[in-house]
Amino acid sequence: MAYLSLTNISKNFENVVAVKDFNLNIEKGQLVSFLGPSGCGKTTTLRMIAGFEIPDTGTIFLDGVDISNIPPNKRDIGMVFQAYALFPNMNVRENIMFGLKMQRRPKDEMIRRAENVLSLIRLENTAKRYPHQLSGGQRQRIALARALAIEPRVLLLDEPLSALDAEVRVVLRGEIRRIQSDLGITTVYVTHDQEEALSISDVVVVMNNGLIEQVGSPQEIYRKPNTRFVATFIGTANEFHGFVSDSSHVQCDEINIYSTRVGKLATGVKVVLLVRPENVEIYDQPPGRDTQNVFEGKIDTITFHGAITRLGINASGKIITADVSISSRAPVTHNQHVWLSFDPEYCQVMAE
Amino acid sequence: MAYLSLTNISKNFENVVAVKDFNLNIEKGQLVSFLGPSGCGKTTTLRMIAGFEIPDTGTIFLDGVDISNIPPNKRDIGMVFQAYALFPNMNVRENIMFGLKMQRRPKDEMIRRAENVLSLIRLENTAKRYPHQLSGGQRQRIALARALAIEPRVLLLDEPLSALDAEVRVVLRGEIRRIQSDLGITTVYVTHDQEEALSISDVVVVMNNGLIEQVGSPQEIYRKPNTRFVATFIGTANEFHGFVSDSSHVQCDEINIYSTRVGKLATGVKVVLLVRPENVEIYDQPPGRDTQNVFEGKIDTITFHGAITRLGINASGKIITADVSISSRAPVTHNQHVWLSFDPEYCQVMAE
Amino acid sequence: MDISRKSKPTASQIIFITLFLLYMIIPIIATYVFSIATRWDRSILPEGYTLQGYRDAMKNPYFLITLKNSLVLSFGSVLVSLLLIVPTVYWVHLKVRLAKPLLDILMILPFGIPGVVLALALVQVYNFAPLNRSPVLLTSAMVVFTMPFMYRSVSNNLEAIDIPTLTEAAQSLGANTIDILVKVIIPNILPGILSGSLLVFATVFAEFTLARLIVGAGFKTFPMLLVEYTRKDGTIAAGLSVISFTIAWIVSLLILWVGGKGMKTSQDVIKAH
Amino acid sequence: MDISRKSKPTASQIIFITLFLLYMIIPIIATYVFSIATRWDRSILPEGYTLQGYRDAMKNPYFLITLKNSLVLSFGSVLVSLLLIVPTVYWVHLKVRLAKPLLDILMILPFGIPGVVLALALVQVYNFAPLNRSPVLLTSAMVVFTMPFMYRSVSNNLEAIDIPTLTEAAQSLGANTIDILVKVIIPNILPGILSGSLLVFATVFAEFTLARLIVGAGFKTFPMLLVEYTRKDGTIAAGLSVISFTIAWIVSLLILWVGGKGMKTSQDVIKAH
Repeated sequence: MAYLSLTNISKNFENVVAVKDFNLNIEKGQLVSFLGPSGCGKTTTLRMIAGFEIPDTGTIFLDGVDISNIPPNKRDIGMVFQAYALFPNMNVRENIMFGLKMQRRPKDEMIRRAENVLSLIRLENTAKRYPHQLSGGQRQRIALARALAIEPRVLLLDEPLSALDAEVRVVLRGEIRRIQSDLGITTVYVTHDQEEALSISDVVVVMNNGLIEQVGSPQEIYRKPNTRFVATFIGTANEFHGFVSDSSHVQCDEINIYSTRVGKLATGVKVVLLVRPENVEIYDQPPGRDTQNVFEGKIDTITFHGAITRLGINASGKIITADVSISSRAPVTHNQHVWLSFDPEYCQVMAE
Repeated sequence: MAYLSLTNISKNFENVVAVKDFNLNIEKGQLVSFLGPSGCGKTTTLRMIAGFEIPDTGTIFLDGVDISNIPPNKRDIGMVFQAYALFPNMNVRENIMFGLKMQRRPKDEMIRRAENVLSLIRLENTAKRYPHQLSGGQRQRIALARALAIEPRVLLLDEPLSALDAEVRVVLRGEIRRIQSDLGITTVYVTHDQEEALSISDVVVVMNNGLIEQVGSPQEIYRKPNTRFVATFIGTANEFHGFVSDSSHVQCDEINIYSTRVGKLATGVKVVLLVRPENVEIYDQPPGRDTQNVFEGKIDTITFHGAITRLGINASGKIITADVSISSRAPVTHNQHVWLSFDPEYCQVMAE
Repeated sequence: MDISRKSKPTASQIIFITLFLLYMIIPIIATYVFSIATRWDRSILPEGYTLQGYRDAMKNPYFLITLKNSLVLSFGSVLVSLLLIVPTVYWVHLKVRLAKPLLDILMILPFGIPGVVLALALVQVYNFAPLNRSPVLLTSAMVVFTMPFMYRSVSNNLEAIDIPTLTEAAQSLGANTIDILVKVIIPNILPGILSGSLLVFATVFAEFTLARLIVGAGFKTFPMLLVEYTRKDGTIAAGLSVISFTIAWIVSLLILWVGGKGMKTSQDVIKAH
Repeated sequence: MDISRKSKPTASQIIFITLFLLYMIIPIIATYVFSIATRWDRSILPEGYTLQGYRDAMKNPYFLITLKNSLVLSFGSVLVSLLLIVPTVYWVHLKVRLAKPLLDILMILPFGIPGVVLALALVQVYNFAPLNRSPVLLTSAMVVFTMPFMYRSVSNNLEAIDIPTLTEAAQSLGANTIDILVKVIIPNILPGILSGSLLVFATVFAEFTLARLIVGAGFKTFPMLLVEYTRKDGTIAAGLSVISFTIAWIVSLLILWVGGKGMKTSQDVIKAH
């Protein structure tokens, strides 16, 4: 059995469905992200694991024991909140020692442990400071240290980086991942930021409207989205609407696109075909005959993003987005006539 | 002469240098970004163009006329603020018509113009709403429309997207660029977000400590940074510290790196050599003999970012960051033995 | 042991709150009832109802005089307070932000000045004509006494509105100083000005100690008349109370209404931060 | 025409502010001086200084009695106010957020109740033993009268601290309800509790109207003694004023100090939003 297991969890708030029939197994030491737009139920699920909400139906097992009816202060679960939730009346060391004090640990052990977690987050010199004297990033690290100090069985993080600046966010997510890996602590991470979820997780759980849309590794989620919601919520995608014309082709308006991902969809089914910008190849000459899915177009917009340049290509009225990397030698110019192709393997097809 | 020209501008606040000897020419219709960390002087410079601050020295010419001593309400310059600065007591239409009312334009012209700018920002249906009824993104669009309604000679934007969510930010910066291009309005855009500056600008002015570090197109700034500050503030870079060993080589610790960018730096000069992660090539077999700057290493960390995967490679103790794109077929695994190379053309060298 | 956000209030808490509300409201309701009761000392409910108390109250020649005096005093205090406080606060907010903490401290002091002490000090210091024991002196005292209310209202409103940025936005759109003041600043701090004015009005209208100690019988106010009647006729006093309370009540409702409007328009700027 | 942030204040504005400060402060200083002046009606400065006024004041047997009465009344009101308001506000904040606007409205009402009316209503309604004209009744009146101060202080403090999240954070760290209250909630709303208590204390200590109308001579308070002396001996009255004012002043300073501390610790949570 998995270390943390949620079975058939449902939760309504005054007749509004927050979470519906949620099933998930989390292995020991994994970092699992709940990813979705606000209101998708990810935070409610996390709060049920923490014990702040009671599921209407279903059971939560931790290490083989049903914890559904254990109050939050007996669950041995560490939690990090978006708003830091440091105790303003205590200094950093007192904040970190709070959980240990509740467990009535011996004084010297508390002090040693506080020093350990402070060095883990590299903030040894802040022990005597008060929360209001720290930056947002520092506060969130202290909150992490405080949660880790009690050596919880599971660490829960509820949008821990949302209140921080972009730069701090990137640095801190790297640190969270490093510490989590080093300690091997089972972690559930809630976020609405797909980049964050992809870069930090072992497993991503994409949620929408209280339901799980897909569970998988970041690579699976990104490369093989099961649903249109997953495909468009994560990353960017060109969308083509049409219908299945045979077991490996989709007819979209005038054009017929070859895809190896039609799967078991029946001929005639209305579908949407998705191609990510980085899977659109650009040529300044017509490509060879063995290249599939070749279309002509004219460069409409050029946006420089550093390592990549994003092109908007007008192909018979439809704007197709393509990303070209800095190493592609051919310079592009506005209104340039170009050819583009989609690799059939990267043309995701899903029923509308 | 350029359309907007700043010559020898300096400004101190109580003995603190805010801007020092700032010289810049902006052509008509260009979008120029001032990019730098907070406190670099970018906003002060913008405020001097607007007339909210008076330069201690130097002159500002607009369309050939010295505007340094013209009060802000006579400069004919549109301004968009980070905090929106919509008038809370007026509805959207009244906000937009405020500037036209100040110019005592005929009523029907005001109404027509308000409708025009509202359709420009695609918010025709909000005319009667009050600012507090709109989302942040909508408010900032209204602020843009209000600034554009008076057909200013120059449009100034002071971190217009900082208060908005990541998603809205990306959409709105595209719209700002589209509207700016369509109207051909000379624009100065202040931001601390390098991605924003790169993606939106004709010209980027990188500032630090009140001084201009570099002026150039986004591509120039990104690919050929003049200073170490520019190279590290914009994008990510691997840094190697060493000294020039001959006209095309830099000796860094044990390794000797071939670079075509040593330029006129004398042999023996202490330098830093910078290579961006996307310019580090990865091989699972030793590459051919004609490949330059080849090193061996072991994959230490793998972070998935969607279109690219970021690798941390341990090359004899030093962690080198490399980005591999999704289309590179070879899957990578933890602790894998790999070879990496830097293209000599992308090895930036600058004196320390 | 659960203090989660969703749990229902317990019965004891409901009882507690109910008693608490009754404790506050019963005397007020009783005053209303008493003012129209014929006799109410022998039974739980009054024996009959009449408006005689009100008729008698209004017959007193002092009724209109004291009402007028109190209104003049209240409006006068509001006016002086506005002229003193609004420009000062606006100026501090726009130009000398550093002076704001100092002003915050100064403006809490009137809370610490006992009305009795203030009245005595003023009577002693300004005991020369034409100030001595004059309505002017009383007005000054009232202004000082109610200053914190006006200051807080205006200052909080200015705080909520980002005045410097709005000023610059208006300037960039071609507005001159007068346009900015009339079309941007004043409309946006109007809720603060109004709610401050109403608080000052209500407080001054109800104030008894200062009026009695500073001017005494020379300039009788409505609360003074009311106190006089408490010794003479309970029903008439109750009637006067009802009138006084109704005026105060209307003013309070206006404060809430204006405050609510102010809140709404300020949200725009508050959310932006 | 320039209203930019950096321009210097003009001379007229400086004069304006200075006059304004003098107007507020002179009477207070004068009271201090008057309390130790031998004679001060024939010259600009007093002719000599003496502490005789204080000695005389303290000789009055009522001095200690009224001081004690006022202190008992003030502490009593603070205690009742705390017991009534703090649990209610905490409960509303944590569990029934929807009731908060209602409570906000209820809590502005005492501003709209004239002291005179309240006193009259209470005397009329609770005119049976043991309540009638008792210190208990006076305390109730004081509590109602000063309720907005306590409510605002505690409520603002609770508003600034994210109580539900702090509660959850403490729970996740293994704390039970008592630990949470004692170690997390109370320490963090202490500034609000203290500043509310001090405001109530200062107001009750200085209140004259309610005390005089509700209990009268039966339970003489310090302000009543003060008013009595204004008719008899100006210097002694000034001495009592100084004592009263000094107590109020100390309380005010405490309010500011406590308020400042509260601000600082609340910043943490405020900045997080």
